[in-house]
Amino acid sequence: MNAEQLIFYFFAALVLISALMVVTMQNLVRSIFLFFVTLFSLAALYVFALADFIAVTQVVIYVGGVLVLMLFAFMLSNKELLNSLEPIKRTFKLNHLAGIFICLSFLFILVSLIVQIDFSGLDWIKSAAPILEGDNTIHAIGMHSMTRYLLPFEVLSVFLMMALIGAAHLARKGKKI
Amino acid sequence: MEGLEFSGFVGIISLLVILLPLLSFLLILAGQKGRGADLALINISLTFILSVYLFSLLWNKQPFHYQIPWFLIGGIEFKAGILLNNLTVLMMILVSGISVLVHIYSRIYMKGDPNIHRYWAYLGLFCFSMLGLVISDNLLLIYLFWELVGFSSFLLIGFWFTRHAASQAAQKAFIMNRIGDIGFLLGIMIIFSQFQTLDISALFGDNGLMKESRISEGLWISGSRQIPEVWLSIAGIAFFMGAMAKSAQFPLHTWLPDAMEGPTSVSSLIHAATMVAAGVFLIARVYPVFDPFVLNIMVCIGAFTAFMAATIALTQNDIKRILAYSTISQLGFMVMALGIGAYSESIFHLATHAFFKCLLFLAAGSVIHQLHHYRDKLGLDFDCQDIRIMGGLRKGMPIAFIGMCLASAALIGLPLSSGYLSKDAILITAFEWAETRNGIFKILPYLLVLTSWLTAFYISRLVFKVFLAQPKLISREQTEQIKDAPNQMSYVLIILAFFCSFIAFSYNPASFESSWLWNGFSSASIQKVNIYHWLVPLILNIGSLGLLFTTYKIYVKSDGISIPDRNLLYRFSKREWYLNEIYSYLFTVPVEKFSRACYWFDRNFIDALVLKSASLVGVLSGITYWFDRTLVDGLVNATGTLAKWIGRFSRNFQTGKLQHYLITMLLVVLSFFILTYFI
Amino acid sequence: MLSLLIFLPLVAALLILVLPSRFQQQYKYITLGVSLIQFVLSLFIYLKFNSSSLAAGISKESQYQLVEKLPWIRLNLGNIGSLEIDYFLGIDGLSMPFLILSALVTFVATLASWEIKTKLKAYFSLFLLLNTAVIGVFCALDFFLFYIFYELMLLPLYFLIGIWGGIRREYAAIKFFLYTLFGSVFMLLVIIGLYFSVINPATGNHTFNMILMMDPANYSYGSIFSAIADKNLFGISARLLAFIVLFVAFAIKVPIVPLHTWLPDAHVEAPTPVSIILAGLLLKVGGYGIIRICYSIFPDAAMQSAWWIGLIGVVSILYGALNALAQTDLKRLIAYSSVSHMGFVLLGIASSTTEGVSGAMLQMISHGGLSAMLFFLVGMIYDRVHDREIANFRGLAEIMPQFTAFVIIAFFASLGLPGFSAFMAEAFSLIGAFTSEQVNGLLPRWMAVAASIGILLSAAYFLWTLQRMFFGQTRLKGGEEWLSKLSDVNTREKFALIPLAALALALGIFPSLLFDKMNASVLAFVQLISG
Amino acid sequence: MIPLSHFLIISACLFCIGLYAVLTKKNAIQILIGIEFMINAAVLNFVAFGRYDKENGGGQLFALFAIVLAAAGVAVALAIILNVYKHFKTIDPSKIDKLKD
Repeated sequence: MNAEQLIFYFFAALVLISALMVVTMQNLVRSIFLFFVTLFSLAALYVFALADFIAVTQVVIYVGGVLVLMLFAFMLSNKELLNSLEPIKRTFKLNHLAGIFICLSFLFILVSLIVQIDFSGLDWIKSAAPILEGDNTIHAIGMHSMTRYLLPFEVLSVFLMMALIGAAHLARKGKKI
Repeated sequence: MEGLEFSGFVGIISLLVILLPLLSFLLILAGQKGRGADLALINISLTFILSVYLFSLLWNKQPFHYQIPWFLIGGIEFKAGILLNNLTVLMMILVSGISVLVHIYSRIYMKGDPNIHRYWAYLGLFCFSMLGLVISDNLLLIYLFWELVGFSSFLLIGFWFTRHAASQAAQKAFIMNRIGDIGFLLGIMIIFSQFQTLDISALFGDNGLMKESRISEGLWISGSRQIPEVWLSIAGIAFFMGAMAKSAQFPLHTWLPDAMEGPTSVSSLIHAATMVAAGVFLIARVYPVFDPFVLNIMVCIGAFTAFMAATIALTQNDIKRILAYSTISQLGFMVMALGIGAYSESIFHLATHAFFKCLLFLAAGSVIHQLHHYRDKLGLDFDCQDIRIMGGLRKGMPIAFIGMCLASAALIGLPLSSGYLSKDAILITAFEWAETRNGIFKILPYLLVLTSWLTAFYISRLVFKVFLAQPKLISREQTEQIKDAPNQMSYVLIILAFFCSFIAFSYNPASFESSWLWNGFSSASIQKVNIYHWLVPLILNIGSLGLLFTTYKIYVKSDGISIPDRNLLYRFSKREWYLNEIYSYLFTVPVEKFSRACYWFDRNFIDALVLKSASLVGVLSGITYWFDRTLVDGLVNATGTLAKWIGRFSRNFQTGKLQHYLITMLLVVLSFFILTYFI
Repeated sequence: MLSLLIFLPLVAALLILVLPSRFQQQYKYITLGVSLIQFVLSLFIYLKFNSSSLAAGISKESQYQLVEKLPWIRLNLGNIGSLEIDYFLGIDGLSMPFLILSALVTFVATLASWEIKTKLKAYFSLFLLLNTAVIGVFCALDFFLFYIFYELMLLPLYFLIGIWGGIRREYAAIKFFLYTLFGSVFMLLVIIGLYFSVINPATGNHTFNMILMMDPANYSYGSIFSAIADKNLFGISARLLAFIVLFVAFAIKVPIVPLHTWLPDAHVEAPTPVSIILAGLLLKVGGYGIIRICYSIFPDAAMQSAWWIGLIGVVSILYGALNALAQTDLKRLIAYSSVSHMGFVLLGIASSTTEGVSGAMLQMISHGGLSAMLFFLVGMIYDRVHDREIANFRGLAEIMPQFTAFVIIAFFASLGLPGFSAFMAEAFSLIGAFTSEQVNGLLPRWMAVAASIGILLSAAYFLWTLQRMFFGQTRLKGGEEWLSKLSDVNTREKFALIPLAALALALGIFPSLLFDKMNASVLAFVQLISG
Repeated sequence: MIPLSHFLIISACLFCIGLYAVLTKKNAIQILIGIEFMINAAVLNFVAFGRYDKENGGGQLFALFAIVLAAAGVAVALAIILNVYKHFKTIDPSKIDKLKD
């Protein structure tokens, strides 16, 4: 096992553990902060998949956008919301059982499928030339987004604006919907 | 034609004889309360006169028989009728005569009783039923009157019904008699099933069915009917049982002493002179039915009863109880006489006994009556019937004393008395009869002799203690204040005293064979043994006189009871052989307990069984209902319920909770996956 | 005539229902009037009754008297033939005495109804309905009609006990109802079986006619109850089984030991008039049914089971008497004495001799009158102080002398004092039972001997009661209060008691009053069953 | 070089964790976080498969799009949650069951 693999599995483990902690944590604030860790480590995993730009974007959008949005939106405007969430009983309800059951079965199904399928034997993967470590992916992304994927790009930008306007509208105080 | 008229005439008279007392009974009950005494006396006197007339017409003549149809049952016609023969007319005159005397006596004796009209009415009923019993020609009719006699005796014993002892005694008397009646009824059943008739003259007449019937090969055959021979004996025993109860023979005698709870006049009429003689009368009437076996039983029971009653009488202190046991004893003589076949002697004794025992009772009654008055006058408190407190009454009550002495003489059988004739006749015949027997029967006459001596003892004890001995509780001066009863009562005593002498029955004081009464009945054919005819009376009288003298010594001269007190024999006699206790222990209590047990059984077993089965049905129906509700009805409901359940189940999915919807959705996806990839 | 007798009370009942409640004090007079008319009518029937042997009745339809026969239900049932139910009434020597008894007992019961104070309209209409049913039972000659009347009796009785009864009335009413229904349900099965077995020779249809059922020739060959075919059912002869079923149905009414336990409860809980009717008439329906139906239709089976019936009779006599001896409640005592006395009826019938059957008939009539009288007397005490415990009374003779006189008459008459009807009846039942072995060999002699012990026991319990309640010093549980309430017999009560006492006395002294009228029928009956 | 299947397994695990949060959490924000996990799992897959699509660059580009969409979604979702809280005074989805009849 070389260093690359070692680091990969370390981050992978970090992702899974922190994610598990996020979902099992009762304290919302702590789980939100642990959420950072997960997102960071995921970004690290993207790097291992040779997607540097995606990793950076991940950090920028999630850490800089989503998380800040979450924290600030609630911490600043709705303190009582967080307080009311404190006393949640640690009960193991049927709901949890069903959830766990479903999750585990999905995990089982997915993992067994992944194990069964020989990805490297797939035709398109076999024939494709993979991205190599020295390739400039950012350049390629830029080229592709302006040419080949222009329409999705534009749709996305419009959608993004609609979402922002909608969110702002919804979050307005005082008026009823 | 003349015969017809004659029979109609006699029939009407005899009907009148029995109906007149009934008339007085009905009239008094219907409201003639004030004139009860007169009515009763007039009626009974008329009855007596008519009886005397009938007696004069029919004594030693052809028996008179008159019948009318009574009812028809199946092919058999029952007839009611009148049968008058020597026995009947004698009994008639005896009953009505003594009744007249007792009626007269009772006018004074019962004076002042608030319910006196009932007394007269009951006496009327008694006379009616007794006379009816005497003249009936039919066993069913006899039975009818037989029980009516018991019924009127019940009423009279219980006359003072507010006294517990009296009502108890009445009940006892009736039930004891009922036991006998069952026997009588059984006898009737047997006779009827054998002969299909209950007519006495047809059954027991000279050429009656009884004589015609024969016994062969263990069967008793009459005409087309036959029955095992043993039933003949049973019939005899059954009839004898009836007689035993009425005539107070052992073991059915215990009611008679208790019956003394009734008024003394009643005791004298019913329980001494007439009713108790009905048993003897019945035996005499159905005499042909008894086979030798039953006759032997009769002899034994008669002799034993005579002896037993005499021993009990020795120690009693109640004046009436002594007389009651004396009666039982004398009845024992009569029954025994019938048993040995001394039919005429027995009837003879019945007649003489009726008079002298009546006299004894009435004299005792007047003593009690006078003592009662004396007690009430002075406000003292003592038992008027206890001979221990009496004494020295001779001075004040000479008539009662003389009457009592005469009657006692007759009872003992001293010469010149009527008892001498009849009782010695029985004893002589008994000895003659024993000649032809052996074993236990040999000693029976001696037992009777012993009994006679005992009789002498106890009756003289009574007389001496009451009239001659030193007064115990009251001083001699006071005793002399107790005078004889009022004249009416005394006259009665005098008349009766006359009948205690031999004159009324025979011109020859020494020989019973010269008595008109004895000759009136066909004599049994017993080998005559002359030696007994003088030896037996001699021995008897010597013994009796000796005893009289001893008693006089003991009770008058030595002024005290010198016989050993409270030894076993004494107590045995005093407590009347413990028979009441034995009966209570053997019959009354077990029957009562058994009846309780039966009732318990009825409640807790039969009824419970019914209830249990009812509740079982209840449980069953419950099960069925459950089955019906859950299964049959359930099937119908099940479809509905299923739909409902499905609805309710699927409604659960629409909880409105997003996560539930999601879970459901994912479950579906999951199952899709599983179906696709793993199955 | 008979219809008039039967439906007169029904009309009166309708009248009472129609009359407004304003007149409710008059209802009892209406009822009384009806029962008087009935009594007069029945007396008329009695006097006109033909007692010659040509009018004996029993198994010959032409010999019945006052016959009314109308086709009632005629239904063509296709293959099965046509349904033939007649409205068929008639009387013979065995049913005529019951008509008089019914009228008399109803009369007395009406007089006893004076003490009923609540729901008069319902009471009297049910009472009259009951009367109709009882008389109907005694007159009906069509089995279907008989059954209708028989069941019709139950209904009013159930309500009369259940509504106007004592403390445990519902229990008693239901017990009575179930007991009787139990019997009659099985009876219905036998009726249907008989219907399909018997053919009316005149029309060729199946029929419910009882008289035709008595003739073995009318049974179609191969039918279930045919005497010739003698079919088996559950391993025993079908006829015997049917006999037993019918016998049990009627014996419950009689009642016999061990089917008697409804009787004490029903009698004790029922109001006085209903007790009178129960004891006076209902029990007689049982005895009448046994004679008219069980014995007449199944004589062969009756002969087979005579020994058992006799035994049941003897057991009833002794067992009832012993139970009566143990009672502390006066009414219960009398109820058990009824069991004992009705045992003689059974014994007499079982003997199948003229004496026995006559005795049984006389016993039924006599007991009808006497038990009515006894219950009336108990009712009098109960109405005055609402207590019946024997131990609570003592020395009644002193405060109620006339009442005591009536009690003495009733008690002594019941215990079989000669001169009263019960004696004749019991004596002849016993004589019949005793003779039986010689005449037809049905009953052993010991039965008669054992039964006669019952007479002794009856004397014991009646006298004991008399001694405990009426003699001795007066001592009452209720003290002064009772003393003032316990008034002597009044005129109304005398009117009720005197006829009953007179009946007992008259039949006791002149049994020919009854025997003459029924002798021919009894002879015919005995000939039928032994022949 | 890390094999593709390892990425996929990690992504599957992450997806399931996210799913678990969505299914069981009683807090809308945590559910939102769960959704983010699932989106991230998808993004990871895009990225992992994107290695073999050098020519078109579809994997990376759509990962980018997805991230942006997720961010927009979060903004809208948060606004909705706020409103829900205002309306129901709770953000527990199991208590908001107005969808039930």
